This record gives sequence, C-alpha cells and structure tokens, in this order.
Amino acid sequence: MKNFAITQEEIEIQRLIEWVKDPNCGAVCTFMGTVRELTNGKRTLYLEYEAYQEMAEKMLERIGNEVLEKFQCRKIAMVHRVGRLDTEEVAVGIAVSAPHRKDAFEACRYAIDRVKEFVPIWKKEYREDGSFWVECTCSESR
Amino acid sequence: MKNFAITQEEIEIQRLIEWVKDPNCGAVCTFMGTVRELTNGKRTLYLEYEAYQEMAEKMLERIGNEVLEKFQCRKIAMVHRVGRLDTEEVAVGIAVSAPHRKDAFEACRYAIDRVKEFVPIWKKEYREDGSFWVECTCSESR
Amino acid sequence: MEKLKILCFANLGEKIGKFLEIPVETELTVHQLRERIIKSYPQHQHTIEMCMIAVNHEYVTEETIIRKDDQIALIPPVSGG
Amino acid sequence: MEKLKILCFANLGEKIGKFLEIPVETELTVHQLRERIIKSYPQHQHTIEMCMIAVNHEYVTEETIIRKDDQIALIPPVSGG
Repeated sequence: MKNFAITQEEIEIQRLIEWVKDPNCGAVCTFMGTVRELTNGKRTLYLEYEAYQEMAEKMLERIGNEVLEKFQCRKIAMVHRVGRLDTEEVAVGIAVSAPHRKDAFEACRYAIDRVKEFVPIWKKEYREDGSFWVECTCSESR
Repeated sequence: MKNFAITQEEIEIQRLIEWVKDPNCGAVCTFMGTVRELTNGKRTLYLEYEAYQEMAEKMLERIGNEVLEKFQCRKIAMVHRVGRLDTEEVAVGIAVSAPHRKDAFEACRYAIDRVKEFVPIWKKEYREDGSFWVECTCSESR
Repeated sequence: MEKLKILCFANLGEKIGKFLEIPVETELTVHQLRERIIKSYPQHQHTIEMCMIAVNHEYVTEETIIRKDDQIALIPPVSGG
Repeated sequence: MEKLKILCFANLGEKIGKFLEIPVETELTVHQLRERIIKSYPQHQHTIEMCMIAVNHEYVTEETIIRKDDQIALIPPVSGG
C-alpha cells in the first residue's frame, strides 16, 4: 500500500503511523473518519463508498504535498477505503508527523478538510427505509 | 491498563482507539508525543520520564472529564509512559472520539496542552555531553 | 466521427451509466461537452449541472478545450471522508 | 513531636532525596512548611521556591493548612508529554 491510497481493505492506522514516524519529530497526529450509526436521529445500516480511484489517489498525493509545503510538518500518509463499510469502521485515515504538536494538529485537520472538499469519493448511505447518495457537506459533516 | 494511565510499557495507540470508538461518533483524533532526536540542534540519546504516579493518573482522569464536559466529544483515553524512552518512542498517547471532526481535533489538542501544563511528570534528557532535567516549556515544546 | 468516452460516478453513474460515449465532430470546450451531455440526458440536467468536470484527473474550467484522447469524468459533489 | 513525610521528584528528588521527613510541633500552612524545608536545604532555596505543593494529590495554595496524615509532595515545573 502506498502512503496515498484508495483501498478496499481495512485501514490500519498503525501502519500510517509507522510511515510518518521520524526521529526529528516530537508529534504525530492522526485522524480517522468512522461510520456513524446515527445522523440527525436516523440509523445508518452501512455505507458504500465509491471512488474515481486514479484521480483520487493523485489528489490525495497533491493534498499531501500541499500540506507539507504549508505547515511545519515532516511526513503525511492518507488512505481512504472504498466498498461496503459497517458502523464504527474507518473510512479515511490520516497521519502527520511534525517537530511540534501545533503543526501536527493543524496539518492533519487541514488535510481532512481538503479531502472532504474535493477528492472524488462518494458515499451511499443504506438505511432501513432505503438508500441514497450523500450530498457533499464539506463544511462539517464529521 | 486503564484509559487514564501511567505505564512502563510501550504505548499502543490502537488500544486507545478501541477504547474510544463509538457507534455515535464519526471522528477519532489521536495525538502521540514522540521522543525527538534533535532539539535546537542538539542530539538526544534517550529520555527518562518520572511521574508522581497516583497524582498523575488522577489528573489525567480529571483532564479527561474536563474535556468531555468542555467539548462535544464522547470518549477519551490518555496514557503517559515512564522510564527510559529512546528516540521515536511514544511518551504520551491520547485518543478522542466525537460525532464531528472539529470537536475531536479541538478536544485532543486541548487535552495534550493540559497534560503538558500540569500533570506531575518530568523528563530527564541524556545527551552525549551530559544529562539534565528538562524545565517546563508548556507553551510549545512538542 | 469520434467518440469521447466519459466516466460517471455516484448518483449520476447509477442514472445514466458509468461509461458514456458522446459522438463529436469537432474540437469542443468543456462547456460545449456539458451541453451535449445534457442534450442526451435532459431529464438529468440538474444532476449534470451540479458536476465538476475532470480532464486527465484534473478539475478544469468550462473553457478548457477537450482533445480526443483525454480521460473525461463527470464528478458529482464529493462526499468522501 | 510529629514528622511530616514529603515526596520530592525530578531535579529536587535527586538533590535532596525522594522522601523527606520534616519534624513539626504545631499545625502549619503550606507556606510555613515551604519555609521549613528551605531552612533545612538553604542551598536549594531557588529550586524549592519553583515547586508547586500538592496535598493528597491536589495542588494547593500557600494558605492551606497541613494535617498530619496528609500526603505532601513538592512538584517541580512539569515537563511531561
């Protein structure tokens, strides 16, 4: 698995952490987007994620490079899963290392915001009463 | 291991993540403070951490409860290691789950700031040219 | 006569298929291509208008000229993460 | 005559030992205790003054009254994380 990847497999955050660990860093921040059971009081059974894989991987890498330029951080890894995901499963994992913690947090948060803004990935939500493609809610859905 | 603990053992962040995972959360943020090799151009060989264990565990728990009250988050786990740590090893691990990512990031960052501010733990730095107890640099040392 | 191949995703992919072929005679812009697709699927005009268009894995503007071997994709509002 | 047991940590623990016993005759405040410790270790006055004092695992003010079974600790500036 590359450190900017779309994958069908379970995301193991520890592997992302191993990628970004660096002797010149004192801080690692990670983010995991997980499948929430209840959204606005409605129960989600599971999600199906679809990606435009080649483009999505290129954009993850571009966001990664942008983050490394913009923040005082060293390394970043970003993986998004596709296919069927049950509640509590990890849909996206990001890990960032930085010499100082402030930069690690800011870089990680910026990275997930960018992912949700324009990486070509979509989720379809399955509920007891039917299914639908989720519209972009980039500002804050998770 | 409790979810607010001082430990001699390696910190496995995955265990903290398992503690905080929650079906009503869409976000998990973690922070790891790792031993940095270079600080202001000086090479660290290793660190020794000492804690006032009973008080430190109580204060971790208090910070955890404060975080849960202050932010829209669900669960938090905080573990600090003591004893000898080599470079790249994890000294402190924090994991926070929240329905939304903004709160997970803010809660996690607040938690580590508080830990560095007043949990009774100290580190002694060993360099080629000697060793010394590190003075508090709460504002931003990592 | 050439055919442009176009990838569709998510709700749009379900509605009109994941791979479209649009016959074209001359060079055209992204804007003109979008109009052509809407003409073929008028009942999905709104969905098509909501899409960004990517050419060779890059989001492009409406004025961009499409070349025959470009990989074109209609990108509905994303919802990853 | 009673003895208060006091825990010391980090640089202070190395300098004056991890467990002190300070004999006291009467009830005293944290401030008075700190003065007593400084009197016993005048060469470490600055280090002792830098410490917070915890009683039963809580940071306390200088006016707090110490009771005989309290667990007292001198807490140098912390550097965890």
